[in-house]
Amino acid sequence: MIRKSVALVILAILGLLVMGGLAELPLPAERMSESVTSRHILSEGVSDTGAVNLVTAVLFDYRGFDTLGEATVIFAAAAGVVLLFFRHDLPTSRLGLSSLAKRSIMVLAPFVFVTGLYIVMFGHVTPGGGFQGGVVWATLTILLCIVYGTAFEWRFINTRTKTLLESLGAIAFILLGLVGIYRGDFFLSNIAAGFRAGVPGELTSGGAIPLLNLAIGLKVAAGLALIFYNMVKKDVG
Amino acid sequence: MSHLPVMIIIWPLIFAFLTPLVDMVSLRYRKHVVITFVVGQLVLVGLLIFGDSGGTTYYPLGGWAPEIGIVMVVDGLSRIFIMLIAVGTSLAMLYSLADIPDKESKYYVLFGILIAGMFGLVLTGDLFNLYVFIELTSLASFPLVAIQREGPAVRAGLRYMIFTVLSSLMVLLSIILVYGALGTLNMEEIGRQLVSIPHELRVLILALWIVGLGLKVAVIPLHSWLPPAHAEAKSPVSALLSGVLIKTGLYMIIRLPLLMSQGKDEMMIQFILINIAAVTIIGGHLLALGQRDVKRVLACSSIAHMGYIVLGLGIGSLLGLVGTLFHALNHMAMKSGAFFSLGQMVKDHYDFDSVQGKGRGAPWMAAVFLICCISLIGLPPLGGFASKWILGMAAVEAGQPIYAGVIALGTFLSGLYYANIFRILLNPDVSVESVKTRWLSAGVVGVTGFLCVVGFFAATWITDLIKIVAIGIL
Amino acid sequence: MHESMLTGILLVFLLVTAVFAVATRYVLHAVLSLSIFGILLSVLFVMYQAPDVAMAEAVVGAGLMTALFVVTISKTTNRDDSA
Amino acid sequence: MWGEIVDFAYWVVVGLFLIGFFGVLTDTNLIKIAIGLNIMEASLLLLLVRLAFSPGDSPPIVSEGILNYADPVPQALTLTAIVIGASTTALLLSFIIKTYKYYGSVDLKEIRRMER
Repeated sequence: MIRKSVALVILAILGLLVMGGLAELPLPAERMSESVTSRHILSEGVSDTGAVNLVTAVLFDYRGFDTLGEATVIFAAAAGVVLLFFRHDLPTSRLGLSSLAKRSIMVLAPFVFVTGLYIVMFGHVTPGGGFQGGVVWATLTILLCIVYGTAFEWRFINTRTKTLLESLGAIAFILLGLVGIYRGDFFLSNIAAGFRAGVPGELTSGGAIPLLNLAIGLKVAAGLALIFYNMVKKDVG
Repeated sequence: MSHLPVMIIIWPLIFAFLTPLVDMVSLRYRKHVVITFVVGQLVLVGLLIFGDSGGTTYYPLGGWAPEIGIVMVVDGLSRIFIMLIAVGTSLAMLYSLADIPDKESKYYVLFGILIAGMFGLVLTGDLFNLYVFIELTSLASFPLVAIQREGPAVRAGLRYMIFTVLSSLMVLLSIILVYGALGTLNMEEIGRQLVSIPHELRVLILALWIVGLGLKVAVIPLHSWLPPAHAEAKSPVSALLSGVLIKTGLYMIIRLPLLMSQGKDEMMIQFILINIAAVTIIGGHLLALGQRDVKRVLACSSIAHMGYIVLGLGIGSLLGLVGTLFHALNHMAMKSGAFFSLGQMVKDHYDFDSVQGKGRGAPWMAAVFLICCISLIGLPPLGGFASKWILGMAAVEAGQPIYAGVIALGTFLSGLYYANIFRILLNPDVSVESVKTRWLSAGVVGVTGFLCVVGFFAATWITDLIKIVAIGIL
Repeated sequence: MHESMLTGILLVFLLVTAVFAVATRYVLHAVLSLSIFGILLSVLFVMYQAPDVAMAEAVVGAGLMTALFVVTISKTTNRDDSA
Repeated sequence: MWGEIVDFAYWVVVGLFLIGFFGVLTDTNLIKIAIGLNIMEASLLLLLVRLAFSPGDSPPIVSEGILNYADPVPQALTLTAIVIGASTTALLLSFIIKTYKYYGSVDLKEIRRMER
């Protein structure tokens, strides 16, 4: 009870402060007309990067370094989960669900996979991108894990493969960034480093952005699948 | 244009990403890979710090202008912290080779990510990028705490994690508010425009920063996560967390509020900082006095030392800032050294009953431990004395001699518990067998002992260097 | 008021699910409530013209996070089963 | 003093932040604490997305004939924040599973009793 009242007092003070602060925020429209960043990206974004989806342009070009950091965060989380569940490396179940479920998931799986691929590859044209598509792929392996039992996953897409994919995705991202330095520009330079901008709105537009998306997609999918698999697997340690 | 600033961050990332691949081939290459990495890192950092004239350089990522993309900034302050991080992490990494089994490949992955995160944190000139790196460092450090995978270690890691996530959320909120108010994320631009933010919003932003970062550097009301986390980890990780990681929070405290605030706000912040620091010094030492476990004592003393470091900031003068930075460097050397040498003397249990007489089993390690502890207490002729002396002088010079008294009291208190530890470690009534030390870890321990001594005899030279930097900050 | 009626209603429901998730004594109910919370949030992101974010929140908040939470609950209740 | 808060969404952001925080501060069940942290995180996402939007905007995907777009920068930041939040939660939950393994409970009160 004391704990609750103390918490309420803290929250009341914090709430008053935050509300007072939020009341003084400028309206979005005012800020955007003043913000150099947003104005530049809205007016020049397409010609700068060749990507129609400006959010993707920001994520993979203007602020590509953030995305590298974010990919590394997933990498760290996956590594951390693996480290915590070290030595517990046995499949949980071999049975899975009924054969009807197994058959229907086999029909469904290619579609889910292609959907993921679409979300990844068209990230610079339509909503979506490497991260969202990667999560869809990860969900696919989770579904397989549930329907077929973890033994199936253990045998076919084992931890080794996932670790390999994850590392390769991350390294591909860094290599794509280093191309910029190699071409005499800066780390993670896109169009300036000689990638072709293409016709905005087409799949081949956006210079390195689709490639970066693919790298991130692989990394995210493998990383999240690793996390899930390690969390469900049996504890023998 | 030199690509060094970004290469320093990329290098440990490449190490982290390649380690799993190398381990798939064979675990035998661990030592070669790690040593290559450490040497490469030291070369890169050396080139960055001593390679140019020492002014401020910018590295625009992707070639975008600073206000549009992300920019890396190398200035005096980041150079000092890069040096601190590079030395501290290299030592801990080499020490790990002997202490951590080869099959723990994820340990090295996380270690590499942690290094990259800390470098990124002190180099970036973009506020949101800073947040990403804060999360990167914290996320990589949680599992490292729990590497022993035993109940108390996991629980310490969990507690550390909950507190740190809360602090990151507060920092993130304040970053969002800054963007909401100014529409920019470039830190220099923010420093220039912060005055134009309406008063209440600015107070909120600064309050969230200080509370969030206070949680990170563990000043006293917000410290309770630190002792278990730093004590339950293995020696190299304890050294890394106590010696290096909490200093990154200090970096942010120096970098942001002092730059961002002017006039009345600044006075207020300094008043708050200096008093929190005084409470932290006394409280940290009292906490340490109450512990019955050597590693916990060292962890609690880290709280007190963060107090000394923040005290210098709170004084707000040039000399205070010099003392702060100097003490941060010294504390890295002496606290890492204490954890390293303790780890060589005692292998697993660190409570007072188990460590009886263990110092006599490894006399050389005990000697270095003694040096580090004397430095931590702050007695001449060692580094800790030099920096505490400067902090005391700064307090007197600023007309607040009471805080010099606090420092003296802290020194007295820490003398008490370190004397007690030594009485126990060198207890002649218990028979112990001698402990063998591998040459690599012995070398690492030796280097830290050497750094503690250098801290005193090269004090004037070092402080002169720091002074040049500090003038640039104020 | 800048909000349309629908946005307002969604926001209110968001609050309700959050309160329920924190207040309920049953962890599984809390997790399901959090999953609904995620879906509502992603619909709100669509209303606020952020389709990319909405997609990410839908797959993460409603999908992945729910899965992880459910795994955690199942791993932390029937001990004999998992060992 | 809060008369100027024109937007209901801001109130909801503050509300969610406080609800989550309350859960974190008072609950003893570790999973509930994780849920509280998740709600706090989500409130910040909502704030970021709300900051990017003013009425009449279109999604920031450029096509002809549209003049007003929502601000793409905060939306990109939100995406990054979602990823980071998801990773953090995953790691937190693994820690909780591990804690359960050693203490046989996810309730802080019981864990504390065990430690003694």
